[in-house]
Amino acid sequence: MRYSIFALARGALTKHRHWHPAWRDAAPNGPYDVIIVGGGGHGLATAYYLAKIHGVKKVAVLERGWIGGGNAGRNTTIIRSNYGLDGNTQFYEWSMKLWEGLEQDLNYNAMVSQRGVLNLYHGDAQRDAYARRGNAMRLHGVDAELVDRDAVRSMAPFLNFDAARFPIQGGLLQRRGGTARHDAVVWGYARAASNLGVDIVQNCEVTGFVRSPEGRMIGVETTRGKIMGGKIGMAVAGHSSQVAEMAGLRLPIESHVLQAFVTEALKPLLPGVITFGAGHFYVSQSDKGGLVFGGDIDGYNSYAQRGNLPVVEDVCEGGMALMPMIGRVRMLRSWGGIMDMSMDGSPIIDRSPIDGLYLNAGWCYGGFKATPASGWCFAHLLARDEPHPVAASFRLDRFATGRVIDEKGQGAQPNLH
Amino acid sequence: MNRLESGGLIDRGKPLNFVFDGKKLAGYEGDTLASALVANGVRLVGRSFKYHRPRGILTAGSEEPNALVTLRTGARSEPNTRATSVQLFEGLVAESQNRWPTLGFDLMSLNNLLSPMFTAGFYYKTFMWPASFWEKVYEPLIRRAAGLGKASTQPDPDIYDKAHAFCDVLVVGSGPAGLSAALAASQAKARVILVEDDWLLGGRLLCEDQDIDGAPAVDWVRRIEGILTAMPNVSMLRRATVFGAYDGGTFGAVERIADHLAEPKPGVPRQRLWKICAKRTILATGAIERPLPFGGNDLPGIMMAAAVRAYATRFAALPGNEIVIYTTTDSGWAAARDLTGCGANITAIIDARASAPKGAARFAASAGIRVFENAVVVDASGGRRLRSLKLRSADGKIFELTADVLAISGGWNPVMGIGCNLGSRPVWSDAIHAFVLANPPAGMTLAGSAAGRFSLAEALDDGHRAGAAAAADLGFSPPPTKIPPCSEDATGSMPLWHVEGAKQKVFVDFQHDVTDADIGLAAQEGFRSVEHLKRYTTLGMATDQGRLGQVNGQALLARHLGKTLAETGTILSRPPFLPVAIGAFAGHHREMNFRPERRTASHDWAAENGAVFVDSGPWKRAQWFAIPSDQDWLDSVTREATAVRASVGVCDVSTLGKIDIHGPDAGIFLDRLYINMFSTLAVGKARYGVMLREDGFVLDDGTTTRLADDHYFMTTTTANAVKIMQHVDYCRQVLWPELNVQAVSVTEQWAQFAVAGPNSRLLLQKVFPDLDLSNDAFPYMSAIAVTWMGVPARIFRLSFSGELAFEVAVPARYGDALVRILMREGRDLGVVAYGTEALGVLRIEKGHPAGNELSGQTTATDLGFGRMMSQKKDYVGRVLAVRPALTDPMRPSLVGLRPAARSERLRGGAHILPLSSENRADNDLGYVTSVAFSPMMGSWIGLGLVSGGQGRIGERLRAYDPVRNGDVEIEICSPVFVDPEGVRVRG
Amino acid sequence: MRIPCPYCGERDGAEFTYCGDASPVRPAADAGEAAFVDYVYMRSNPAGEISEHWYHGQGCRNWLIVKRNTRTHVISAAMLAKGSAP
Amino acid sequence: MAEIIIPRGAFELHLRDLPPVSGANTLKVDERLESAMATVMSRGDNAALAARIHDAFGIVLPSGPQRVSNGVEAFIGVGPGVWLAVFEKAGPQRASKLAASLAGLASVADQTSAYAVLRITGEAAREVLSRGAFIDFDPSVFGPGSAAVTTISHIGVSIWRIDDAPTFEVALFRSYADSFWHWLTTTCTALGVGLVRHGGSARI
Ligand SMILES: Cc1cc2nc3c(=O)[nH]c(=O)nc-3n(C[C@H](O)[C@H](O)[C@H](O)COP(=O)(O)OP(=O)(O)OC[C@H]3O[C@@H](n4cnc5c(N)ncnc54)[C@H](O)[C@@H]3O)c2cc1C
Ligand SMILES: NC(=O)c1ccc[n+]([C@@H]2O[C@H](COP(=O)([O-])OP(=O)(O)OC[C@H]3O[C@@H](n4cnc5c(N)ncnc54)[C@H](O)[C@@H]3O)[C@@H](O)[C@H]2O)c1
Ligand SMILES: Cc1cc2nc3c(=O)[nH]c(=O)nc-3n(C[C@H](O)[C@H](O)[C@H](O)COP(=O)(O)O)c2cc1C
Ligand SMILES: [Zn+2]
Repeated sequence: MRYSIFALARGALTKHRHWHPAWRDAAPNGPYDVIIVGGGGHGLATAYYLAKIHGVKKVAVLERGWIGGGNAGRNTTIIRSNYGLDGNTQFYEWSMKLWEGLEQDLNYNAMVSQRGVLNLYHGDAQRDAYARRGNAMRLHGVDAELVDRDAVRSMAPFLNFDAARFPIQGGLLQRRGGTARHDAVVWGYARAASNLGVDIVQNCEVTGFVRSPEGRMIGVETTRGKIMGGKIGMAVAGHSSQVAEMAGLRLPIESHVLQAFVTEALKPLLPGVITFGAGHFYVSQSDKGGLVFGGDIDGYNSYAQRGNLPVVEDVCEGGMALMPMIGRVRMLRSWGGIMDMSMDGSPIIDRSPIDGLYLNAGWCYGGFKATPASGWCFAHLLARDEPHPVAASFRLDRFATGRVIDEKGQGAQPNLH
Repeated sequence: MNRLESGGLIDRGKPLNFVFDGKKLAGYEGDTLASALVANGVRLVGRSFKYHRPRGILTAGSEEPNALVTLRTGARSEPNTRATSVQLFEGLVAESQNRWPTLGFDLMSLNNLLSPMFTAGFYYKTFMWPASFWEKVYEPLIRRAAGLGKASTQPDPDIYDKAHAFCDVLVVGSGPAGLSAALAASQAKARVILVEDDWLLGGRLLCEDQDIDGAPAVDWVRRIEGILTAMPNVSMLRRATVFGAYDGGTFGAVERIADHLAEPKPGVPRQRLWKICAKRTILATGAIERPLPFGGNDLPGIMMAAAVRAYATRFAALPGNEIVIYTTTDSGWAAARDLTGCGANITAIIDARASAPKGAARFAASAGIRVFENAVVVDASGGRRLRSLKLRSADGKIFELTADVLAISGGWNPVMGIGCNLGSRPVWSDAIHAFVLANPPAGMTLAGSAAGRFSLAEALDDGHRAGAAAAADLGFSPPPTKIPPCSEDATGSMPLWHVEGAKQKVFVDFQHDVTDADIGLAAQEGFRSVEHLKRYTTLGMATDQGRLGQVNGQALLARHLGKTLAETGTILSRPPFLPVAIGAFAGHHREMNFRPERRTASHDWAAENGAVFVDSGPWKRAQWFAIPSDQDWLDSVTREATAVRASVGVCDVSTLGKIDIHGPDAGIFLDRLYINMFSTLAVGKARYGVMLREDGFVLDDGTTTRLADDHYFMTTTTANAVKIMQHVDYCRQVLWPELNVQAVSVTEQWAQFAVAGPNSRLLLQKVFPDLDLSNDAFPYMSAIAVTWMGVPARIFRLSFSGELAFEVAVPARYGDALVRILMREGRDLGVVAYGTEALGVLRIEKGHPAGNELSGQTTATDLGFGRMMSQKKDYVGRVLAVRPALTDPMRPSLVGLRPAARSERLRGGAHILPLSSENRADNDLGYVTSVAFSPMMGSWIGLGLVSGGQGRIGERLRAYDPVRNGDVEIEICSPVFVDPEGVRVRG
Repeated sequence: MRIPCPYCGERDGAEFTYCGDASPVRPAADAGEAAFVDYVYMRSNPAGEISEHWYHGQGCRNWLIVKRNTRTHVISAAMLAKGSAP
Repeated sequence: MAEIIIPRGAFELHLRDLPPVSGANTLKVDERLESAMATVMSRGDNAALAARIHDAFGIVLPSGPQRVSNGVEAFIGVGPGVWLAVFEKAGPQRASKLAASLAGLASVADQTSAYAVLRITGEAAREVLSRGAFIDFDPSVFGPGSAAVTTISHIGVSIWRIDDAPTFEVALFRSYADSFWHWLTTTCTALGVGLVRHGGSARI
C-alpha cells in the first residue's frame, strides 16, 4: 500500500487497521539467485536495486538479528559528498544524487535533510587542504564553497570565535550535505525491497559457507539451516572479517568502536552539520531535537558496541571548545558501533578471490552516506559481474598494487583514520 | 496550600522564595522544586512532547518524565531540568516548556486533535511531496513542535572540574541496602566510596514510615551516616550520580557541587566529573514503581503512589484533598497507611488483584476508606486536572469516583541500568514480575530492591551480605555484625499491562506520548523486536530513558505477539544513567584551555617584539614580527625574508622534534629507519634523511647529526615529533630488540635558533668569539658541541633557507638569554627576527618539501628523493615503496610554479589543469601544495605535485581554484627558485 | 579501560596508544613484496582473544603486548613487547 | 663578551606573582632551579650499572617506579632500564660528568632544562594532585619514595613523593609550564586551597 497523507487520513478514521507490515518477515525459502548477508542499509539497498534495476527475481537478505541493528542503526546520520580523492568523489556524489530522489523512489520519508555540512578550519594549511578538496569536488561537478570566518559567523553565531584555543578561520561548506533519518533508510529499503519480492530473513545468522566441489560458493549455513544461492554478497560491515574468515579469507580490515551521543531534546538550535577541524567533534540536531554528536574512534579493536570514558571526555571537550553554550545541555545516551576500518580508509566493493562470493566492506565510520550508492554499485557487480564505473576504484587488490585511496594520508594504521 | 503542619524533613524555620512561570511562590529548605510546587497546589507543570497534553508531576524522583522545567535564566538557563531532582534554593526561577504561548493555553495542543493521524511513525508515511518542501516547510514545523526546552545560546558561565578516586568497594546508592553494604565493607577495613544522588542519605527510608532497631528508620540512617563519616577509609559523595560503568572497574560519576545554590561561589565549580576505579561494586540503586494502564492516565493529579507517599512523608506536602489509590501491589497499601498517618484524606483504594493483602480490610475500615477488590480503573477524566475516574469491577459493574489525586502503583522495576552498561542483559523474572540482572559484570553485585528484593528486611540483609562479601573477596575480614530488626513490609504484586474498554488514550511512555495503540500499530506493521518497537514508536527514548514506562510497553508488545516478556526481552541501558551536562565531561578543557599550549624559550621575547603567534600543533610559534612600518602581514614577511637573504636573521626552530639516539648499534639502527645511510656518517657531521612508513610512503624528514661514535642527534618535523618518537621506540623495542640502542626525546632540553644569511657567520663569531667557524674549519653540514659561558651548547651548519646558515642550540633555560644576545650583537648587521612565514618563503624558494608536501600521500620519488633510497640495506618501507602504483612515472611529482602574469597571486590547494581544457576531473594533473610571495623572484611562487612533474618544466598550465574564484595561468619550473647551484649555502 | 603495565602498574587506557594486532611479524628483508603486503595490510581481526600492541606513551614509553578479548574488553595479560613473543 | 647569562625558570613569572595567602589551607609550591637532571638509559647490563651507581652515589638503583635518594642525588625509575637522575645544587655540566662516569654501561641525556620541576608541599597536596592525575595517591599505595609517570590535564608529568609532609615533586616538559600552572591554580581555587611560595629549598 502506498504511503501518503491520504492513507494516513483514512487510517485516522479506521483506527489504522489497514496498515500491513512494512516488510514481510520472511522465512528462508531458497535456492536464491543472490543471497545478501547482512541486513543493514547496504545489504537492503543492494537487494532493492538487484530486484528493481536488474530484475533479479529471487533475492534474500539474511540478518542475524533485527534489520538495522548494526551500524545502520547507530550512526550520526551525516550524508555528504565532500571527498577529495578520485575514486571517492564520484562515488559519494552518486550516492548524494540517489539520496536526493530516494524518498520518492522508495515511497518512504527518510527525512533526507540537506541543511549543509560545514567543516571548520583553523589555520592556513588546513584551509589549503580544504581548498584542494573543494576544488576536486568542483572538478567532479559537486557543490563546494570555501567560506571565511565572517560567513561562518553569520551561519552559526553561537560558535566560539573569540576565546578559542584554535580560532575558527573559516570552513568548507557543502550545502547539499546534511542528514537523513537512519532507521527510516533501513525500513524504507526493506519495505521497497520486500514489495519487489525480496525475502528479508531476520534472526538468521550466517555461520558458514557451502562450496561446490570446484570451490565455488553455492550457499550458506545459517542458524536457520542451509540456504543455497547462486551468488553470495557480503554486506556485514563490522563483522566483515568474521564472515570472511568462514570463507577462509583475511581482509585488510580491523573492527573498531566509534561512539556517538545524543542530548536531551531541545528546540531548534543548530542549522546544519558542523565539524570541528581542530578538535574531535562533530554535531547536528535531530528532528526530535537532540544534538547528535561524536568524535574520534576509541582506537582499539572491538566487537563490544560500546566504548570508554576517555573518548567521551575528549568529544565533550571538543564540543565545549567549539560551542561553550552547550555546557548545560545534557547528554542523554551514548552508544558504540563496530566499524569496518579498512587500511586506507576507503571501501571495498569487489569480487572476492572465491568464485561466487562478493565483498562490500571497509566503510569505516563513513558508510551511512554511501548506503544508496553502495547498494546500487554492489547490485551492479552482483548482477553483471563487473564493477560499476563509479565504484571501480574500490578494488581489493589495491593494497597489493599500492593504488590505495587514502584521503587522510595516514597509511595502514586504522586507528589513525 | 497543601503543606502539612508538622513532620517531614523540611526546615520550617527556613522559608525560601522562588518563581515558577512568573508566579512568586514559597517553600522551605529541604524541599525539591517539585515538592514546593505540590505544597503550593500547582498541578499543571508541563506539556507533553508530541500532543502537548497538559501534564503534572508524576513522580518524586529522577525518573520524572513530565515535570521538566527550564531552570534559571539567561546564560545559566538549563532546559529539561527535572523539578523532582532540583533542591529548592532562595531565588530559584523556573519556567515550564514546550508550550506556546502559555502553559495553560497552548496552541500547539491542536496536535492532540490531530492525534488520530499522528500515530507511531506517521512522518515516514507522508511529507514526501513536493520534495523541496521537506527542508523548507515540513521539517521546520516538526522541529519546532518537537524538542523540549530551549538551550541558551550564550557560553556557559560556570566552571567544571575533574577528579579521580580509587577504592576497594564502590557502593552506589544509600538506601538501606547501600548503607548496610557500606557499613559492612568499611568495618572490614576496605576502602569504601559511597555515592548518593540525593543530598540526603537514606533512599526510600526518607519517604516511608518504617522502623529499624525499634526507632524510626531516619534515626538509623543518621546513626549509620555518623559512623561512616567518622571512618577514615570511607568517602561519601552526596548530590552525585554514578552515570556509567566502563571497562576495568572504572566508573563515571558527576557531583553537583553548586546546583543547589543560586550560583556557584567564584572559582568553585558547578559540577565535578569523578572517575572512580573500584575493585568491587555494589549497586544498591533501588527500584522504580510502574504506572498502570487506563484511559487518560496522564492527567495532572495522577501520580505514582510512592511519590504521593514521598511528598507527604518527606516533604510534608499533600498533592490533593481527595485521594484515591489504585494498586496492584502491597506497597500501594503501605502508601495508603503512611498517607493516612499524615492525615491525608483517602477516599478509596482500588486493588486490581483478586483480594487485598492481609490486614487491609481492617486498616481500611478503621480509616474509613472504601475498598474495591478485583477492580480496574478504565478511564480518568477532567480537563487540565483529574476530576473523576471510572472503574470496573470483576463482574463488569462500572463505578465513578471523584478524586483530585489518583495514586497508582503497578509493581516495581529494579534499577540496574549501570549493571547493563558492559553488556549484561536483564532477564525476566516471573517470581517478581520484573526484569532482573541475573549476570552482572565481574566484580559487581546488586543489592536490595535493585536486585529485586523489595522488602526493607531484605534490603538490610542483602546490603550487609554484599558489603561483607566484597570485602572478604579482596582479602579483608569482615567482623561479625548483627543486622538490625525492622518493620515488615509485604512486597506482593501482580502485573497489569492492559485494560479493556478505555475510551481515552492509554499512555505508556509519558514524555514521548507513546500510547498502547501505538504499540499495537507498531506490532501490526512488523516492528516486532523490542529494538524496532523502541525506534519506531520512540518508546523509552525520552529524557527518562523509559525508566517509568518502557517495561509496560514491552509487555504490550509481547501481548500483541502472543509471546512472554521472557521471550521478547528488554533493551540495554547505556550511559549516562541520568542525563549529564556536557560541561561536566569537558571540565576546564574548554575555550583557551581546550588543549595545553607549548611555548618555546623565546616566547616572551618574541611577544615583546611584536610576534604574531600561530598554532603549530600544540606549539605557539612566532609567525612574523610586526613592526610599526609594516603595512600588513605580507610586508612583515617580505621584510624578514629579504633581510635574511641580504644580511642575517634569527628564527626559533626549537619546536622541531629532537631525539637523542645512543648505543653501539645506533648507526645500524638509523640505517633501518632512514632510506639513506647513517652508519657511514662521520662524527661531527650532519645528514638530511627521509623516513618511510612501512607501506612505502614518506613518513618524515629531518637532519641527523653524529655527535660521537655511539651518539646521534635526530631532528624531526614539528608536526611529527611525537609520532616519530613512538616510531623509534617501536623499531627498537619491537622490530629489532637485538640492537643495543637507547633513545629519548630531548626536544625540550634544547632551545635552538637558526641564524641564517650571508652575515650569519659574522654574527655567530661575535657570540662565539673563540670558535673557528670558517668554511674550512666548519664546512656545510658540520656540527660541534661547545661550552658557551659555562653551559653546553651545540652549533650546526645547517640551512633550510639556502643561505649560509647555522643552528645554535643551548639548554632551554638559557634560550631567552641567547636570543636576546644574538639580536643585540646583530643589531649593527641589521639582524631581523623571522617567523614561520618567512621561514616558509625561504624554503619554498629553495624547493624544500615541508608539511604540505609530506602529506602522507607522497613517495620519496614524488618529492625528488628517489636517488637517496639506498640499495644496500633494508629499511622500513623499502619493499612496498617499489610497488607499481608508487613508481608509476605519471604520479604527480614535485615541481615549481610561477604565475604566467607575474603580478598574479597563487593559492595553495588550487588544482592544476591543461590550459584550454574543460574543468573536469579527468583533466586534473595535480595541485598546488605551497605558495609564497618571493621577494627574490618578485612574484608569487609555488610548489606543486604535477603528473609528469619535471618533464613539464617550461609548460604553461593553469591553476584552477573555483572555491576562491581564482583561475591563474602558471608556468611549471624547477622547484629550486633561488641559487640552484647551491653556492650561497656553502659560502 | 585499565591496562596493567608491567612497569608502571595498572593505568587508565588513555595513557596508552593502541597499535593493533601484535601477531604479524615483519618479514625478512628478502621475503618479497607479497609477504610485506600481507604484513602491512592484512588482519585476522579476531572476535575474541587478541594479542595486541599498546604503547605506554604517557608513562614508561614501553611497547606492550596485551592479551585482550575484543568482545568483552577483558584483559588477561600484559607484558613488555621487548623480549616477548605475541 | 664577559657577561653572565641568566637561566630562566619556567614558572618564574607565576611564582613571582603569587599573592600572599595566609590561612590554614595552603599549599607550598616552588620551582626547583638549582638541580641538574639527566635521563640514564641502561645499555643492557643493569647489574653492572647498579653496582657502578652504588659505588658512586651509595644509591641502590630502583628496578621499578621508585625514587631512591642519598640526600643530594636521586635516581627515579621511569621505565625498565631508564632512570631520571636528579642532582641537587649541580651545575650545567653535571650530566656530561655523569655520562663519563657511566660510560659503557649507560647512555645519558642531559635534561636539566627539559623539565620544569615544581615542589609541592602541604596537607592538600594529595587531593590537588589526584584531581589531575589518575593515580592512587593514598599513602598506603603512594608513600615516600614512590614515583609515577602519567598525565595531568593532558600534560605529561613525572611525580614522585619525597616525604611525609607530604612533599611531592612534579616534573613536566617546560614548554607546558603555563598550561600546567593554569590547571594548578584553578584546581586549588576549586578546592579552596591557597598557593604560597615555598621559600628556601629543602635538601632531601
Ligand atoms: C557511531 C557511528 C557513527 C557513524 N556516523 C556516520 C555518519 O555520520 N555518516 C556516515 O556516512 N556514516 C557513519 N557511520 C558509518 C555507517 O554507519 C556504516 O558505515 C554503515 O552503516 C555500514 O553499512 P551497513 O549499514 O550495511 O552496516 P550494518 O548496519 O552494520 O549492517 C551489517 C549487518 O550485518 C549483520 N551481520 C553481521 N554478521 C552477520 C552474519 N554472520 N549473518 C547475518 N548477518 C550478519 C549485522 O547484524 C548488521 O545488521 C557511523 C558509524 C557509527 C558506528
Ligand atoms: N514494598 C515494596 O514493594 C517495596 C518496593 C521497592 C522498594 N521498597 C522499599 O525501598 C527500600 C529499598 O532499599 P534500597 O536500598 O534497595 O533502595 P532505595 O530506593 O532505598 O535506595 C536507592 C538509592 O540509590 C540512589 N541511587 C540510585 N541510582 C543512583 C546512581 N546511579 N548514583 C547514585 N545514587 C543512586 C537513590 O537516590 C536512592 O537513594 C526499602 O526500604 C524497601 O522497603 C519497598
Ligand atoms: C541519530 C540518532 C539519534 C538518536 N536519538 C536518541 C534519542 O533521542 N533518545 C534515545 O534514547 N536514544 C537515541 N538514540 C540512541 C539509540 O537509543 C540507541 O542507543 C542507538 O541506536 C544504539 O543502540 P543500542 O543502544 O541499543 O546499542 C539515537 C541514535 C541515533 C543514531
Ligand atoms: Zn608503563
